[in-house]
Amino acid sequence: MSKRQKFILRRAGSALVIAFITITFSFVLFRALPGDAASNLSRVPNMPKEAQAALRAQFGIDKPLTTQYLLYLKELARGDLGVSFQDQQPVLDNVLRTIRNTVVMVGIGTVVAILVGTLIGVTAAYRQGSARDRVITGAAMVIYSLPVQWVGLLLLVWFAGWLPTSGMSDPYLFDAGFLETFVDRARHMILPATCVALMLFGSFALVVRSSQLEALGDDHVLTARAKGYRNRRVVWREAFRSAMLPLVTLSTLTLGWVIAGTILVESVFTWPGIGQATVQAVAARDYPLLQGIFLLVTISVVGFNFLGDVLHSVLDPRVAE
Amino acid sequence: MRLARALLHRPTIVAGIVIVMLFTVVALLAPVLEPYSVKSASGEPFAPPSATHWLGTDDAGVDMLSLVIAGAQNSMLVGFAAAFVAVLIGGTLGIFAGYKGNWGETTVTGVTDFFLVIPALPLMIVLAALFGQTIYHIVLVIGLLSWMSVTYVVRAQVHTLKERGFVGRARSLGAGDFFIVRRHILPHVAPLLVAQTVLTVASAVFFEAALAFIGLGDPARVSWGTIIENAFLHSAVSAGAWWAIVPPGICIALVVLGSFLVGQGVEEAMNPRLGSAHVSPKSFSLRRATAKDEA
Amino acid sequence: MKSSRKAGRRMVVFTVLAALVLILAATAGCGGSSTETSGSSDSSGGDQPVYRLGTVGMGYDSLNPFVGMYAQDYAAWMLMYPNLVQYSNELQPQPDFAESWSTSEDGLTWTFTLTSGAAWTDGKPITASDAAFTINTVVKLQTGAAAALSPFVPGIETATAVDDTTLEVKLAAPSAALLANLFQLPILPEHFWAEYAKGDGAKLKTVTMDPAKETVVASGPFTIEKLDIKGTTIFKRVDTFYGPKPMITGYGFQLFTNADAAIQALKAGEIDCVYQLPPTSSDTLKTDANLQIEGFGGSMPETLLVNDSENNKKHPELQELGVRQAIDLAIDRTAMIDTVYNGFAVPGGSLLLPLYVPQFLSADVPVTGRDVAKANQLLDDLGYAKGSDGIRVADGVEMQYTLLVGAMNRAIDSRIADMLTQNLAEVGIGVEQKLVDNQVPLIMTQPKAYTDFDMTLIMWGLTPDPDWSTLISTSTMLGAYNLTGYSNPEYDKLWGQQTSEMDAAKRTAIIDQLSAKLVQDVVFHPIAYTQMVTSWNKKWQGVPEGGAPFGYYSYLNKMQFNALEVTQ
Amino acid sequence: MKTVAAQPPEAIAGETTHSVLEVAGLHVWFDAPDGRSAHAVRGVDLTVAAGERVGVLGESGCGKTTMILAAMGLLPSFASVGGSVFLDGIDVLARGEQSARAVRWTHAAMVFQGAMSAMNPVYRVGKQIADPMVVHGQRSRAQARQRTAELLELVGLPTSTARRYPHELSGGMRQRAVIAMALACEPRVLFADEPTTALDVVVQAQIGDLLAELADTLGLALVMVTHDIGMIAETSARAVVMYAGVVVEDGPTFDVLTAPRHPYTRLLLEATPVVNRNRPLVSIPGTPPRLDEPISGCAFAARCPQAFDACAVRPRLTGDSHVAACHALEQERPA
Repeated sequence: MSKRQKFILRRAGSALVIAFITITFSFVLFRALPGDAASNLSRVPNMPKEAQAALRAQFGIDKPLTTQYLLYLKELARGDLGVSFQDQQPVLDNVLRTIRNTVVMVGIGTVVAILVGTLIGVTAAYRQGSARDRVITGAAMVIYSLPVQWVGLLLLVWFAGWLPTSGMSDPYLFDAGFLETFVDRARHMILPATCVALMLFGSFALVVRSSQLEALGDDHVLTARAKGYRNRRVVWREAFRSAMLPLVTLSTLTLGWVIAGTILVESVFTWPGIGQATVQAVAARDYPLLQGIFLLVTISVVGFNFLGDVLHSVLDPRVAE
Repeated sequence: MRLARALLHRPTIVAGIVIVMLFTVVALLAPVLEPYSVKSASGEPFAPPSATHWLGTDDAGVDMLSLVIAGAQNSMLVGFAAAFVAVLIGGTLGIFAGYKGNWGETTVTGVTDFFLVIPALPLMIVLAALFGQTIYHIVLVIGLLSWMSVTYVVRAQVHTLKERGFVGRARSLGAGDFFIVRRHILPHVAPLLVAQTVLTVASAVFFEAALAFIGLGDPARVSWGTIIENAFLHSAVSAGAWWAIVPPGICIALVVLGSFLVGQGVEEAMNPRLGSAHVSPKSFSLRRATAKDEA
Repeated sequence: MKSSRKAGRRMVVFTVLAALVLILAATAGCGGSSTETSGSSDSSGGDQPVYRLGTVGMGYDSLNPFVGMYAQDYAAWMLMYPNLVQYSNELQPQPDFAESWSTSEDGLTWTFTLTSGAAWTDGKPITASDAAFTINTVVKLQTGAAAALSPFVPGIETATAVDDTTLEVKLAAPSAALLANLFQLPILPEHFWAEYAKGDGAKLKTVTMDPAKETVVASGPFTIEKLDIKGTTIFKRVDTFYGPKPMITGYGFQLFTNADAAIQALKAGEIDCVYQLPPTSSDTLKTDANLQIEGFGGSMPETLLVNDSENNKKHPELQELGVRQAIDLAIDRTAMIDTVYNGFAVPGGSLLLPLYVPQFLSADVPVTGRDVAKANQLLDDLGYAKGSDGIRVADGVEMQYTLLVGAMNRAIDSRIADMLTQNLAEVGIGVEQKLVDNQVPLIMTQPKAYTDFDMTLIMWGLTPDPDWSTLISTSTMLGAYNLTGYSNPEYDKLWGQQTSEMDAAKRTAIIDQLSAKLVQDVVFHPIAYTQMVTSWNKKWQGVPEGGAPFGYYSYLNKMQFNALEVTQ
Repeated sequence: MKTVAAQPPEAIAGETTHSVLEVAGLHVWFDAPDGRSAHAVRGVDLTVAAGERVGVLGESGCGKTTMILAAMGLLPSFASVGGSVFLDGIDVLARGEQSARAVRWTHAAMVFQGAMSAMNPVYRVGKQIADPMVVHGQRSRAQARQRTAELLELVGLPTSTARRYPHELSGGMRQRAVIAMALACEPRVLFADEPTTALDVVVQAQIGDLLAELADTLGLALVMVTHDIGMIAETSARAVVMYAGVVVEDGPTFDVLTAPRHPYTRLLLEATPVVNRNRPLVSIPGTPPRLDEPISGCAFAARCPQAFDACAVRPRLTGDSHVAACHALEQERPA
């Protein structure tokens, strides 16, 4: 087994441990929430006592905590996250349906943010201290500082009428061809994805700038210059190639924050994703759904961190040491 | 202390501190500064800015300037209190981990890593919904989930302090752990803790606004977050009442920007390697040596 | 040098585009083609386009009748399933699936004659056995899987299909409100639901009502074409519907999470109508020449509830009538309606709607005028003197109360709460607001009945018959919808009388008494009958009152969309 | 891809000995953002013939590294350069970065201080050696790969090294790889900047030997900058001593080390521990002058035990094959 494989295995092991802790943490957290689950579950105020008892039995709330915990683990292992209080459909279905919508929008926003942030960060670092650098860095800092919900609202005002301001697609677009559907989807995507991109771009630009600055000071960059490489090659292939490592880490580490920010973006643009589902689950005290979202989001962050580790080990041969 | 003095020489840090201090002063003097009550209407709903209402009024005719000032009070309170909680936890754990090393460090790093993984805002939402929405709970919830970076930064600093030999020397003179931490570690970590506090203030203000936006703010208090949320709920933007939404957003942005400037400055100060790039668009320049140069 | 730079940029642009195309293609593929039919395919001369509705804040929770609890769900079922009867906008029962009905002498047996020749969307006939199946299933499972529908079958023992068009319903006791209860019960197709209803009926709740996953069997005038509860759910017209057909070929129902997005969509012409708008947005909407804005209804009383139950150990003084009267006198209803509702509300006098006059009530209850001096006098007379902080002390207890504000309607409620706090401060009563989610006022009364709150604000959605509106103050509803803890044997007795009184005039007299009791004992502190602020594109004519399938008016009958047409 | 060579200066063209490096009147200033300027190299003349091995000696900060960086145009943007550098006949400084790039790696290569960081940690060794050949259009990728293997063998590394990452190599191996990298484009001049720091003594000697050997077999001019007198003794035929940005002594290594003519060189040698000589170390009193302030006269005068009035004027290099810049020497000379 190579060092890298060992490294990846070790990381996978620790990711699994963290995932397990998260699962347990979420059990404790949601069993500690106030309000007897049965009174929520019934959602009918004049529910007879025996019916409540039946519900408790059905959801296992009448059993001792350890039994509940084991049951919870068993069901989790089967991919059963319980049933949403609101629509009585499996939580997993609910979460997967909404997370798919989120991933598309956030994915595009993040990719744009990373690309633009990288381009701008590298440019700023290359021209460190110049007027262009100051403008770029200043703008990145200001954008980074703006509350995302506020930015979203301003976008909504400015672009209302030009671009759709809510939803994922025009639901009334019947019998549309692929191109028409595609254009419609893209138009709906622009504002929320831009909002996500704006939210992330600042921190990406600043991190790239600072890690690129550090990389530009590395000795091997001087070597590259001595080799007679053009500056473009030195900047991108030599300096940025090592400066992108923190970027990879940041991209995966801030994922938790991305989802957090998504909650706000989705609220502004009525995007039917995981963020909106979270807000509605909070409002309706839909604990099973909330737990499902929390679990899946956390586990996906763990997964992305692991992915980050793997990527890191691929990009930086030293990591495995 | 030398570090503190070095930090104060950087214009970005000074600018950041000035911004944050300005809002802190506004927050402290809020009751004096508010021109009108924030509990009752003092004008027409959504009245535009005028001589009587400098920033106009909100949907209920409450003076916006008063709201923003009152908002400063609670937003900054949440910011500082949560930052205090976070720095207290993070600082303690960081010093402990850096000073103790070994199992202490492993444990702290493990716990910190775990908390870093958990997405903060979703957990904050769950906890805020669980605890109930008073300002104290919001402070706790934000503080309890914002200490991780402090731990890492402080731990690293304590490590370098240890390497510089203070600790060994002090110990060889028979000093106890508590004494060493208090006399040798804390003073050197203090400027860092201050910088981290300022940074955490910003993220706490940010998080408060996010929670408020989702409807998890303290309903009995005005904060910048609840002002924005309120503007949303009452469709201030469609009503064309930009004054009901722009000021709190700018306040949040300024505080975040201010503390970010501080953070950025501290990073630059602690990382002097930045600024010696081996490649730049401009090449060296040519100059003719003068007789004086040859002298 | 230049060309390589350009190439680099082109690479970046290309990568972004490629990513966009890939991801979009993936989503377009999975969503775009699943809707096979469209409203326009069966277009005939008079067909009108799909009516696109938007709402703010509260949408569907589920369109499965055994799961959904939100008012919007009921409105959708009214347009999807047969009901025995429906109500006119004047609150008169009218035939729907039942063409006529009669009652036996003892009032215990009701016989309905049903429409013949009606068919479900899958072609199967709609018969009395479908109705009997639905009623019997709900009766059988009313404490279990069918609990959500149980309020619509109170007192029913059994239903029998005598033949295809004759349904017999047997009651335990005579009920004047039977039609008012039954009118909300959707009649479900037996051939679809029977297998789910087996045993304890737990499977009933697993039906998704998503045409992409399973057949949706309905009667019309509309049925679900595309289900997206968090986004836009689209209904298409059912051309085999047994009743009068609407002109629109369908309608869509879109949930917006904030009003601004909804308003922008309306202005941009992405939707035709938005309801549940914040009243403050009306001023700007009025300036848009294409839009009409109106407040509809006045059927949802915003009410302050005071926990005057004896279980409220902390504040026994709330049981004093004088205290409740003082609170009522202190409320500045006019100011609230002016600022909070921007005029889209009328002051409220009782929980019983002015609309019940003259059908069920002989006169409306007058609104309590504001009289701070009198309120202070009442409290002074009780000997509750103000303490040093300006808050009165009642028998050693500070009159400092916790006011629960529901999160769901907090845009309005928190404003009302602010003003209440001001109003009550003037009579020496302190109020501290506590934000809770909507269910909490209900939940809190359950395990620790009437112990944990002093006041709450609630917006009621009331039924077309006062039976329910008066029921909620009876002792049988203690621990349930009786949120104030009001308990009065005399009232309970009167309620029993009205519910079994089949003579309309006599019943009116009893309801008058019930109404008087509620006012006299200050059980509720109604603040305002709120209107639904609705705005729509002027090209549409015949917009129903309320503009939308929601709330009080909209689920009265199946005809609400029938007059809708585009005129420009 | 060789650019058209600039017209070589007549002085050189006329001469019989072919010099590959011609530094004349080189000045380097580092301009700080606050307007101050450090004068790091203050008028250096240095001519190196093809195949010649020159060791440049001096304390850190004396400008020796700056001088060789300037020779390849590798100075940062805040540097200003005066004078001229001709490399293989090409005017390096004439058109800034552009002309400098024309000589880099193809005419002159450099072995940097700190083998640890001189290579990019994320690329395989082979790629780092081969890339310049491809970039400069000298070889196809396949040819470059072939040549890489040869180069690795040349510096005494197994050809499999090409597939390793820098961090997988020991310090000595890494420095060999760096040398192989420097030889990739067959330069005429090889600059080596403290090539053996951070290596252990045995490896230091090996690397020094390797460099000397390669210079001889390949006919390379080797300019090695170091503060290690032993290294100079072993590798260089000629020694140049720098102090405060000027050359103070220049001559055959044996002569310079055994019979130093400049007081600074003498003190430097006394301050250096030499293995086979057993005598007390003497440190040079005082500190080198600040470079951001003008220096008039002899820069070493302030520390020089032999300083006298004439030292207020800047001394010139005097002598025949072994030159030094000291007024004391001029006095010694018979008039």
